Amino acid sequence: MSAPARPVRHFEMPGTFAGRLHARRYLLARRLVQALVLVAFFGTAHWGWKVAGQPLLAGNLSAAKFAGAVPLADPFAVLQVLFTRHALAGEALLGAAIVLAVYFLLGGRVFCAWVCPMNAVTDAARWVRLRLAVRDVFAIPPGVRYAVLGLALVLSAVAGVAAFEWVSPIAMLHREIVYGAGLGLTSLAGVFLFDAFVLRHGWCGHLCPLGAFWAVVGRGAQVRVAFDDASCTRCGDCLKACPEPRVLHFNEAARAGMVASGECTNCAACVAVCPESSLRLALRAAIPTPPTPTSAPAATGTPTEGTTP
Amino acid sequence: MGQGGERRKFLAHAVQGVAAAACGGVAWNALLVQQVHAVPFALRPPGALAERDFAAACVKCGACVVACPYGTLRLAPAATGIPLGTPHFVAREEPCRLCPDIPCAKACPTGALDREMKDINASRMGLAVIDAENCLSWNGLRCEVCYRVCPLSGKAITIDPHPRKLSKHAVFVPVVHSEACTGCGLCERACPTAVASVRIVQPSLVQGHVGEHFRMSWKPEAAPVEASPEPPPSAPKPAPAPPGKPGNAPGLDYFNSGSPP
Amino acid sequence: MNLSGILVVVPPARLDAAITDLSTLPGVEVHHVDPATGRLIVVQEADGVEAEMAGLVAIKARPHVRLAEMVYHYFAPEGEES
Amino acid sequence: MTSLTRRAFLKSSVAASAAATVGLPVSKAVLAQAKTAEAGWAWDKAVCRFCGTGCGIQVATAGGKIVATKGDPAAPVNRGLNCIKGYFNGKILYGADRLTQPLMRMKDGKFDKKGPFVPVSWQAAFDEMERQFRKAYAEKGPAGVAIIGSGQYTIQEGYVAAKLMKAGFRSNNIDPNARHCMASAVAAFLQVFGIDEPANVYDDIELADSVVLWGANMAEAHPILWSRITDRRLAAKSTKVVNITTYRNMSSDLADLEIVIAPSGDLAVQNYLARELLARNAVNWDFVKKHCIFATGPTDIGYGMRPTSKFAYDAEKDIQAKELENTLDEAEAIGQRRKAGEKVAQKSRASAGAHWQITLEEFKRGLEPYTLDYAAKVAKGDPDEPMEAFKAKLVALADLYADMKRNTMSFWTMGFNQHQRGVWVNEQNYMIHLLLGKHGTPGNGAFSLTGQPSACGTAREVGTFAHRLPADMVVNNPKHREITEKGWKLPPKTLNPKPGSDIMGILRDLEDGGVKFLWVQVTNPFQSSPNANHWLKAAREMDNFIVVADCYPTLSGKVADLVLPAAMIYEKWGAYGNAERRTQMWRQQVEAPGEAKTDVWMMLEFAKRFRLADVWGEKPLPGLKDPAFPEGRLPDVLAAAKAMGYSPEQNLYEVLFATPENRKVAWPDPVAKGHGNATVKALGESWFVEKALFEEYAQFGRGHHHDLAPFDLYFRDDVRGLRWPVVDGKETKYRFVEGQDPYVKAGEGFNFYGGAFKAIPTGTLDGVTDPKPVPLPGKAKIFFRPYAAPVEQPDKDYDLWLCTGRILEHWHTGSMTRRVPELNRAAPSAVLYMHPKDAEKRGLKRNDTAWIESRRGKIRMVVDTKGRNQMPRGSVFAAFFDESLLVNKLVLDAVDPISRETDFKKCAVRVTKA
Repeated sequence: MSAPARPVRHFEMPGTFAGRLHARRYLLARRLVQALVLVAFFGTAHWGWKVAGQPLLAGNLSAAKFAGAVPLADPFAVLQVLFTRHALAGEALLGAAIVLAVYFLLGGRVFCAWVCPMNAVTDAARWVRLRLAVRDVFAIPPGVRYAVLGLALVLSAVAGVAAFEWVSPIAMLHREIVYGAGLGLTSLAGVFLFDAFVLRHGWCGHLCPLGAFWAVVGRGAQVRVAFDDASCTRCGDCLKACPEPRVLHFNEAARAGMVASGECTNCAACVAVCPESSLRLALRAAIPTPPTPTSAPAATGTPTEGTTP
Repeated sequence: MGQGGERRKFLAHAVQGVAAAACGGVAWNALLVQQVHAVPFALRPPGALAERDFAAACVKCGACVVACPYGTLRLAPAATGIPLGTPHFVAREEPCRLCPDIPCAKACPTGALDREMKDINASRMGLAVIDAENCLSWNGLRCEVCYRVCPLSGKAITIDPHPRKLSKHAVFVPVVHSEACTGCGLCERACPTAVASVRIVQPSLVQGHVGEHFRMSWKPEAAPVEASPEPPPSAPKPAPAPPGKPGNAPGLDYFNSGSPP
Repeated sequence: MNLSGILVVVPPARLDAAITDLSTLPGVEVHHVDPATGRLIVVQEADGVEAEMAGLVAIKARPHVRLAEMVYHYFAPEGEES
Repeated sequence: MTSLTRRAFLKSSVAASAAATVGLPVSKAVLAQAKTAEAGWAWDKAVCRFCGTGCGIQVATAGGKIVATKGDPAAPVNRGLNCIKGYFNGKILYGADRLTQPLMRMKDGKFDKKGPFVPVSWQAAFDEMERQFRKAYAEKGPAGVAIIGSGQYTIQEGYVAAKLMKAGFRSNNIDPNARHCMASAVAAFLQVFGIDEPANVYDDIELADSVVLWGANMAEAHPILWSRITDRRLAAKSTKVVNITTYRNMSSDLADLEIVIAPSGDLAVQNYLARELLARNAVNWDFVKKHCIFATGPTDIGYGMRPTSKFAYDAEKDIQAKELENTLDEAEAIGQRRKAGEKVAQKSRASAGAHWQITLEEFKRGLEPYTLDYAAKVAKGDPDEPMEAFKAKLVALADLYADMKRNTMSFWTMGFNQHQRGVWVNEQNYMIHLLLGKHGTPGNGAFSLTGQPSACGTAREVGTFAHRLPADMVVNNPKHREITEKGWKLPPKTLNPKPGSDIMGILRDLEDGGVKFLWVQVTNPFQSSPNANHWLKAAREMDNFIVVADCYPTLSGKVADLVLPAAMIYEKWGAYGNAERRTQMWRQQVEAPGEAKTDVWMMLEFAKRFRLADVWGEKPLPGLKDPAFPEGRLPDVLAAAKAMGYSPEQNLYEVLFATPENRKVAWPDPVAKGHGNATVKALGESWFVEKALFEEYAQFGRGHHHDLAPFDLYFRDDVRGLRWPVVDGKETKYRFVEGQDPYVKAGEGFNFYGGAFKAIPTGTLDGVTDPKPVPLPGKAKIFFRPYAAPVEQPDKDYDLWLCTGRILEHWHTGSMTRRVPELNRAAPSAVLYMHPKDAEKRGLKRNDTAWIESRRGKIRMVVDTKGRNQMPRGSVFAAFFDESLLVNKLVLDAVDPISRETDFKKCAVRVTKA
């Protein structure tokens, strides 16, 4: 049952300022959250912000403590440390568990879109890439990040230190922002140039083991992009907007009624551009599973890949 | 191509992937090991684990930096040779003030800093070492600033007066005692010479070790060896010479070899 | 160990010659020089007081030496120094 | 040290000592190449800027700046060593905020007491100074103007200041900060020996068997002398060091016997010792009978506080009232043979210095109450120390003193001098040593150490005190005035016979409007004087004009109206006299920065602005009652001046300083060896000001037991200062003893030839019986002084003793040493040293901030319970170098009624958590 034949419309950026603002609501929301997290860290470290007498958010994205009571920790970092066969204090494990639980519910890679400071860098690189119509220098399969993830854990055991934490550009960046310490700018520049001129969506899409880790966690995400197959005209605008190469498949989405892949960062870029608003963020439970189609969907050809313009 | 070709292509891809991962891994590992071992001595916060364990446990979250009331701690910037982003302090600029409640260790989530440490004076961040050639007191001037600013003065640093020999003055010589020195760096910061004549260094770099087999009896801590009441367990008798090979007692070979000079 | 500090006065013009000459004497070292007045401070190590006196006489006998007097004397039995 | 390097070391030390002995400049041939770094450096002799030890140094200059200093290996005091302050002698000149421009409070172009400071020219500064001086002089006469000088004046600066004020303006209102430091020692010297300055020298340290410190933390206040005592203690096993102190300090580290006493407990201990010496007959009766008499004085002499409570804060009033009437406590009553609780009217406040001869029996009767039990009960300072242990220590102390075979030296400084009964405790130490006959001989003596570099050389010998004239002469003695007027070529009756206000008097006069013009030189009185709130307010709110001449911005400058930039020590010629009568001189090494000028130039320039007609006319002097003078007025001496050839139009510069004889001393002078002279250059003159004035001053002493060598002798290369009296170029080590002191003739043995108070009435312990003065030629006096309790003691409101003082790293108010970054880092701020239990009781622990409050003021300080000073329970200590923590707001302004010296060592405070 192919999509009903309806005139195919494309997304037009509204003229009015309010309209444009509305169109970019998710992008702005994400930037706001990213900024808020960093400002909270910075304010606690430099201006002594307190809540109920306790430091508001002491630490950084690797590990922190909220209001002097709630421990938070980057589960991937904790995992690596465990691989170094070093016994960790309870607080770090508890913090990792808390963060893991939160993202398990929200969606693993929500971290990538909504919290990770590198996201702004890679988005900027993507914007530059589009402007300059840069072609890929080489292509590597997106699955490499899972290899890097495995490698990080292996190396943690071998080298005896949290392998990725010691070279992670993300860690360098947020440490630089919060404490002004380290190669933050160089890592930022490195990823930006790599994404802009070497490989489209290079770092987040192909190499970052942290993203891979969150993708694995993200499989059970409770917040998903719901897909209303009926209203979709297959115009392909969403595919162009989506940063992740292999997340949006109309058939699978139609079948599951939502974007099921763990690699979806819930960045809602597709939702914003869908002319038919057939995509929206929703709780997994609230998404009705569409009736299973009577026959295998007619092979109407592979959905147009995110065409490289 | 058929099935074999497909599989062969797949195998080639797999091998290619593994090779790429391996060489990436090797490079990455070299970088890590180099970073970890290259560290010259870094002054860690009080209660820090041994350097290797510390490097493993620390996730560089900066909680200790925020918790330090004196702004002593900072995350290591690039190109200082100290592993990037790990908390440390520079004694000459801002030493550790040995807070009795040890806020930094309490703030550490991963246990890289020992949260259970009760007595700040038990921390061994480093060891003060005095350069006798440039120390004003060693040269006879009446300085002794390090002795006075030391929070464990009289225990970590004591003053031993010596006759000066060159004139009828005494020289008031500061001496560091490693069993008490916490390595807080207050002396290094206060030392009035242009370049500090007392430095906090890695103990293992400078400390010798008198062998276990000898005790300095005039020193108080030499364990007083009274005659233990019951005789020490008799040493195991030397194994009797293996029977059946007469004449192979120790020393025989030497005695019977060659003609006497 | 017997150390004696000896003041030696030589004509300023002959200073360098005197220094090299005195340095050849056994157990004698030239320590301080005052070029303006030609005065030297020489340290002599000798086994006993008699040897020291003999050394002093030897120094007096060296060429260009106008005056040589023992000014400072340090002796401490070998083992017993504090 | 492996034996080889030790041998090499020994050889080099033998060489260095030999070289030093023959005065050979220690420059090894091998060192020659090492000199390349110092190419172009010119080394020259100088003296350290700081304490009374008087270490000799060498200063290297290059390119018009001091590039290095070193301890002078040839200087006998320190043999090349310095303390941490001396190490920075070269750096104190170059603080960032060095004053280089006169600054005056101005508003719309003219002086305004409430206006902000504005840079002005020297011309404008002097004009305003002259105008304000004339206003005050016209309104109040000589009593309305004042100078607060310093024990850090050079001899020449002190001499010019004293002569300008006393001969020029006929005012005795000039007093040095040495009043806070040495006045009690001076009064005791004059009363006991009739002449000022110690009889012993530093060499006695190396000869002493017993070294007893009475209230002198020499480890911090006389560091290099402490090195010598320590070396003596290490070298000679029999040497014993005793530290008698009110708190455990760094000097206790070496002490064999540390006796922690209660404030004013020293009086009881001294009397116990005297009683013990008599009991054991450990007295050199031959010496005592031939050379000493016994004496005593009144006890109802008050505490030198303001008699009126008009200016007192309410909280102060209860203590203030004791000035007029004191209720004897139990210990005082026993010590003074009276009844406890007896209310004693302080009737002898005006005649506190009176004293009379008593018999040996009366002396013994006075000592009777001072048994071991009494002394222990009164003097025990540490509440945690068992009484028996303390008693054992007193007995051990008595054993040391009583052992006639032991060479015994007693040293003291501010613990004794800054004391409500400072003169008494000084005299009690002479009592002990005179009884033993152990004074002024090698290894034996009671040695009053000096705090400041030239409290002796300038303040005491030149006489920059309110009651003094040069060479131990006093203003209220007609014969002394006559000698001085002849020496200064002044018409008779020029000099004002009425002693002026001491430093506390001047500050009090500021408060009640008595003094309207004050010139502060080389000191920072508004930070270093007690009860500071009063004087800070007076300086800002009363109608007066305060001038401060200093090299750095200080608190005194902040409350002043005009700040004059002064040249520092090596930017001018000068001379200092240290604690062992060693006068040391130095040439000017570098130029002062910007417009900074020498204090001598400022005074000479100021003197040019006043004609004889302005100052030698009749002047009102309220309260003057002197047979030779009209009631309340100084007579007009212009007529007599004219008769001597002066014209009323001549200015004071010509009359007092640039006299025909002084102009004969030409500049440049070969002794300068090419060094400049900022004073001469600024004056645009060609007479060598510092040399001429020194020689003029030295006339007073030569032939009068105070002989100073000729100016040039001090600059001879091999001379490192000379200990006066210097007769025929030979210095004197021991005074008053035959064979050493040129003034003691053969056969006399000892001759305490000092002339002051050499004829006194006779009487008993309780008072004078025969007022006729009995002459005592050549005799010293053994005083009996009873125990007197401190006027302010801890009570329920203010429950802790506060003692203030100095630390090794900083000098006085830190105006120089706090400009040296390294010293600031070593001791950034003053802390309150406190016993851990006292801190706990108040909810405090180390590094907490506490409020410290007394009846007079309140400040916040950080508490230290494990610092350099460990306090007994019940007492705290704070140093006064930190301008931001004005400790002197808390301190009681009680002074010794005889010497008018302030007691900084004992008042009551309360400490609470901040």
